[in-house]
Amino acid sequence: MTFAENLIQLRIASQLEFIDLVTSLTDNLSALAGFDEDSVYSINMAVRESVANAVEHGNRYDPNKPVEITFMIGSANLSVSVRDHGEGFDPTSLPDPLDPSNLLNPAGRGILYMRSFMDNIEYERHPEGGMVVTMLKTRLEISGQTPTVADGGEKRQDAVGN
Amino acid sequence: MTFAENLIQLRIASQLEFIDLVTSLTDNLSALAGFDEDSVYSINMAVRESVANAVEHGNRYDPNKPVEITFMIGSANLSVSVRDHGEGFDPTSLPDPLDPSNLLNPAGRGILYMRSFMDNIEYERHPEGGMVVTMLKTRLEISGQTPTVADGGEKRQDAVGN
Amino acid sequence: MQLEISERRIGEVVILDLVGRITIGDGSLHLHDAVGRLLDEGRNRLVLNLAGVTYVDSSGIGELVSRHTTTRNTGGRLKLLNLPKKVRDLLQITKLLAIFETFDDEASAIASFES
Amino acid sequence: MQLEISERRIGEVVILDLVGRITIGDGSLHLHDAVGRLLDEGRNRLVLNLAGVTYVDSSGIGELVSRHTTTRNTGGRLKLLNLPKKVRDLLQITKLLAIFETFDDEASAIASFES
Ligand SMILES: Nc1ncnc2c1ncn2[C@@H]1O[C@H](COP(=O)(O)OP(=O)(O)O)[C@@H](O)[C@H]1O
Ligand SMILES: Nc1ncnc2c1ncn2[C@@H]1O[C@H](COP(=O)(O)OP(=O)(O)O)[C@@H](O)[C@H]1O
Repeated sequence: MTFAENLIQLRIASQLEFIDLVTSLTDNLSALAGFDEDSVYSINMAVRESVANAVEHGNRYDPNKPVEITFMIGSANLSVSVRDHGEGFDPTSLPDPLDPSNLLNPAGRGILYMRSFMDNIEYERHPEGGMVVTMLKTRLEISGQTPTVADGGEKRQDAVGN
Repeated sequence: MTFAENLIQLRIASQLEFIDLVTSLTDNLSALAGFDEDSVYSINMAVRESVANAVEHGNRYDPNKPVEITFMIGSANLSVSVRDHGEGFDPTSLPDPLDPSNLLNPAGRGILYMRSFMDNIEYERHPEGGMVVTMLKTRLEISGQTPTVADGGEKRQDAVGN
Repeated sequence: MQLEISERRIGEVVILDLVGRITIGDGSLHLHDAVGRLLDEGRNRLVLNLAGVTYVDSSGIGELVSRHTTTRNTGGRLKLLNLPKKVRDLLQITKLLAIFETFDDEASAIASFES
Repeated sequence: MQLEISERRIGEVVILDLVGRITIGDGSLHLHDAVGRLLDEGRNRLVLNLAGVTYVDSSGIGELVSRHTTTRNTGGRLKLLNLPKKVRDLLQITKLLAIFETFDDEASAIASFES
């Protein structure tokens, strides 16, 4: 089995109680990847919302369906993808939570928060079923403060640079 | 894909920097599973040693080989298994770290610690290659303090009992 | 407990001091129940003091909105006190700041029910 | 930094105050280097003050053993001061308590080099 040196994958049963485990791991991983406190919070929010959606709307709380979270620590960003095993949905045809007639809806804001807190998010259907959302957060490079772990590209650069 | 409702799996690239991510998740998960502080520490130690072995001796620091950690929250115990993708080894033919002639060895104590801190540990070769160690920690039930998350057996019991 | 809620009554007004996280599952549910119980008792002049709230997700925001609506439907009001910056930002992003009456000091929040 | 090491010299004796974790990777390496540097300078009456050590794994224990041996090989001694319970237990399990000279107060640790 081959794997990428900057990958971390977590797979949980569809239980709300497990979401905090995912976000704690996310916080530790974002810090390790060199993100500042604000970004750690933003990534946490987006991961929480996406995993909650996967459990609630995707897997419909079926505890025998897993949610898979894949983190990829890049030299310039962190990518997080969240996959469920549900029926999928069309993200382009959702009600707009900012439409005045929807403002008082008790739900429907999660994806908007994910978009606001991450630099990019993309939905696609997984070829073997279920939905995958991939979210990207870019790291603002602070000079002299490089992450200890990143993908091969950065490492090779370091090896040359130092 | 089917999954068990009490499962959590983590897969990391073989990097020492990732071990702390595994042990933090382990701590949160042990606490969620209802273990007391001492047991949380014991499980942490055993997980750290087994993952370090998988990275060092199993995958030989090959960052493109993953280590897979599977947690199963049972009604009476927590099971943690750690799998690498190395050549495997024979755990029955290791030098005894307690033998006076080995006392000053700089290494060779990890498995002894794993055995001391867990209630049971078992090694086996994975059919598709690599080594799997499965470790069990039993939860001392404190009356009135049941874990929020456990396997189906316990839940059904609760449903009847309460 | 994710979210601790304690209750103070000042005349007709009930102040709920919230400490912890309002998130999907226990946190949101607890807030839902606490407000529901007060409305059942006919107490509908409510102030949520959010000073001690450390984290809110979309489920928590949804709960604030839905409790705002139910309270209004009884002829009452649910007002927000001491919004932490993160909560204010979440309300801002979803254009909800205009929906809620918010206060930075308790006396003004209480006085606002007089008029 | 996983492990912070600061150095105090009391006569011929060097006390290293360790704060943090001695674990596989950075922690063990840092201890290895700190002792190595002192031995290179010819300073081999060493006391490791472990009061501030919060966590040690088998790699850390291995590092203590190996630095004990290298120090002895130069004719010196490496002694342990203020063992936290968890570290004492780890040494106990692996029958290493008998190998190390351990102390609960600094004055005795220093005085032990006189005899
Ligand atoms: N993983 C998913 N699988 C199926 N449907 C989803 C998924 N994620 C989101 N949705 C749909 O998108 C809608 C909007 O999601 P979101 O903005 O997170 O708000 P909320 O979860 O509060 O409804 C959901 O109500 C649901 O219909
Ligand atoms: N996952 C593994 N794959 C291959 N060999 C292993 C693995 N885990 C342990 N070993 C072997 O068992 C020995 C003892 O392991 P351990 O007691 O943890 O001590 P240490 O790691 O300090 O050598 C190792 O030196 C190694 O030879």
